[in-house]
Amino acid sequence: MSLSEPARQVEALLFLSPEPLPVVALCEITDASPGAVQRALAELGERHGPGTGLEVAEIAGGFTLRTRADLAGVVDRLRERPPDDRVSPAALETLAVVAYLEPVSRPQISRLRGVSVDSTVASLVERGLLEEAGRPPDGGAMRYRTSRAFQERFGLRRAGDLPPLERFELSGPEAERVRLQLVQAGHLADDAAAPDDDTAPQGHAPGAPDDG
Amino acid sequence: MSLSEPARQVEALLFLSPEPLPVVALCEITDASPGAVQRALAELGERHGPGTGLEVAEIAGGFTLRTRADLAGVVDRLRERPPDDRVSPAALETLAVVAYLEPVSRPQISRLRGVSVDSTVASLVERGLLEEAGRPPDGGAMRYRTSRAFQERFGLRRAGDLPPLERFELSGPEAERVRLQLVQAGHLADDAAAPDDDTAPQGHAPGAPDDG
Amino acid sequence: MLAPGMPAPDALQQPIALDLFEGPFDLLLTLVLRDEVELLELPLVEVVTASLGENARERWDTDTAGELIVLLAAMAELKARRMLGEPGEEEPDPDTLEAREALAARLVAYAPFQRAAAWLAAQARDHAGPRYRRMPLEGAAPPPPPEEDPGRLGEAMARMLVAPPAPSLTHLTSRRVSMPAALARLQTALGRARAVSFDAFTDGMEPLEEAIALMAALELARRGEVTLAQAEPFGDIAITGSRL
Repeated sequence: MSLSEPARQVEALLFLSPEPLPVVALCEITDASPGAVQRALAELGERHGPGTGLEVAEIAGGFTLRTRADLAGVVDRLRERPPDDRVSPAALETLAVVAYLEPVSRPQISRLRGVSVDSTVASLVERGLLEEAGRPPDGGAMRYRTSRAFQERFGLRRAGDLPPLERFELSGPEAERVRLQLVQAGHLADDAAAPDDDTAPQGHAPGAPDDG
Repeated sequence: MSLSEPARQVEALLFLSPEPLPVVALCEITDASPGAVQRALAELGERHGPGTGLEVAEIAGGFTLRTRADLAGVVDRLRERPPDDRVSPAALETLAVVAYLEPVSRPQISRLRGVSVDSTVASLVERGLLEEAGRPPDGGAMRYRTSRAFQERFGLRRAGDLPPLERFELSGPEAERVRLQLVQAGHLADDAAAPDDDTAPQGHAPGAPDDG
Repeated sequence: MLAPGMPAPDALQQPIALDLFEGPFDLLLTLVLRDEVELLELPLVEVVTASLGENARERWDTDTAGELIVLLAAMAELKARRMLGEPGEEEPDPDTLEAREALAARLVAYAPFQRAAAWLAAQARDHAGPRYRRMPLEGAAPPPPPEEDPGRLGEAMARMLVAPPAPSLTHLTSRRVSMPAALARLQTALGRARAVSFDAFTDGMEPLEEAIALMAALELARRGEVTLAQAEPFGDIAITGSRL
């Protein structure tokens, strides 16, 4: 089946437009006369007939392409599919850091994760898994905590109801603060941790990349 | 034109779904066999041919309906398109490395490219072309993979829908040319790209700066 | 360093901002080889200072230090040859050959990805036209997402608390290398004598310092403060002050 050029254009426009398009808008966009647009719409009405899955409808002062009413059942099943709302690795790590250290700021999360977390945190707030927890009394960056929706999703009885951690190998002043915080919150045993002083890992040959 | 019932259903689903639908999802929703879904897709491919405004495409892990390429000019008048966000050569090379080696960490990419990729990767994540793929089970650097938006943008049917890398390897003579180029860059051989030769006022006499 | 994922700061990874070119060093070298950036117009001193910088010691690990030295040396050699305009028919010394081979091997190994990038660019052009209808499904809210296992949180956290394997720093020289200092030293030497022999000037220097000294000489030549003369390829370079 071949459509006229204006009909092809109108079809693409009806397909993409989030709202019904009045004839006058179609004329403007396609540079066609009202008559030509009307003919295009007629062509499309014929193309998207009852034997197909779609139809051209005139609603709310404009034209639109939509699925046919008798296909509502199958469309509902599409809607009922569990949304693609999996927790990505990035989201999971960010959630873990916040859950264990809350309240915690984005820069703090970033330092621990080693990557920027701005967009991850923003999207987790949007999804309702994190929420703002105010700024520290002395000012500074906004801190975040996990939400009730987060606890429900992960089956936690309350904030801080988390699996205990066993190893803590990071070193440095910032790491020490993190370690103390984990110990105080009861997530990490006090003796689980202290990184092996200066006998640090020796066995790494120079030039041997290690993250392969 | 009349479609089979499965084709009508698949058409409605492809029209409505905000993301490409894999055959297995189409089977689940329509309660049809993979064969029936494939036949439905073939019917739809015929119905939405070059003479129409739409096409059925296999992209980014599934099937979708989209407008035909030649109508981009018209349909972009409908929506303000974001200013062309071109992918720089450095970003393209980084994307190529990730696409072939995913999941892959920033240090691994850096080592291969011989240059920093931190800011490039960060901006590609920001633009949604790369996404985090988690850390290896034993810890280590965050790894990255290409996103669905990447596959869409580059017309890939799914992750890894790439020509074999061997196809891009340099042939023996080409590799030899790289070596020769290095040699020639140092020696001002006659046929090498001698910068300004004897036409330049001072030639390349030592001590003759060309930009003060 | 705290996070295992925190990338080791890498001298090679520092973007270098130059008038001519903004990008990482290696890419710069590649461009020069492709004749897209004129080697003679590149102030090497800027490349070097931008690469090594003042915090060179903190930035370096063994791998990158090695790579950087090889690349800087190769680049210095290329530039020197262009500036000196030597025909250089003779066989270069083994070290140079080795560095060159290493560089060539790297470029060859990386070439497939550059070609793949070109393929991707073509794909993007071919697929620039279609537009997708990305409208959220209307109607009743979807059912709640599936429940997650809380154990995953512990695992994710644990992975971040594992110490990254520490790179050995034993091969790193603790000597600081400063381009400005090298320039100053050379200028001082030229203040005492009209001409300086490069070999004499660099006697007893480490290879890296020698490379820096060569770049300092090239930089002064670029500024017009000295002239360089080399009787034969890889022979001694006479550095002569051009001020009165």
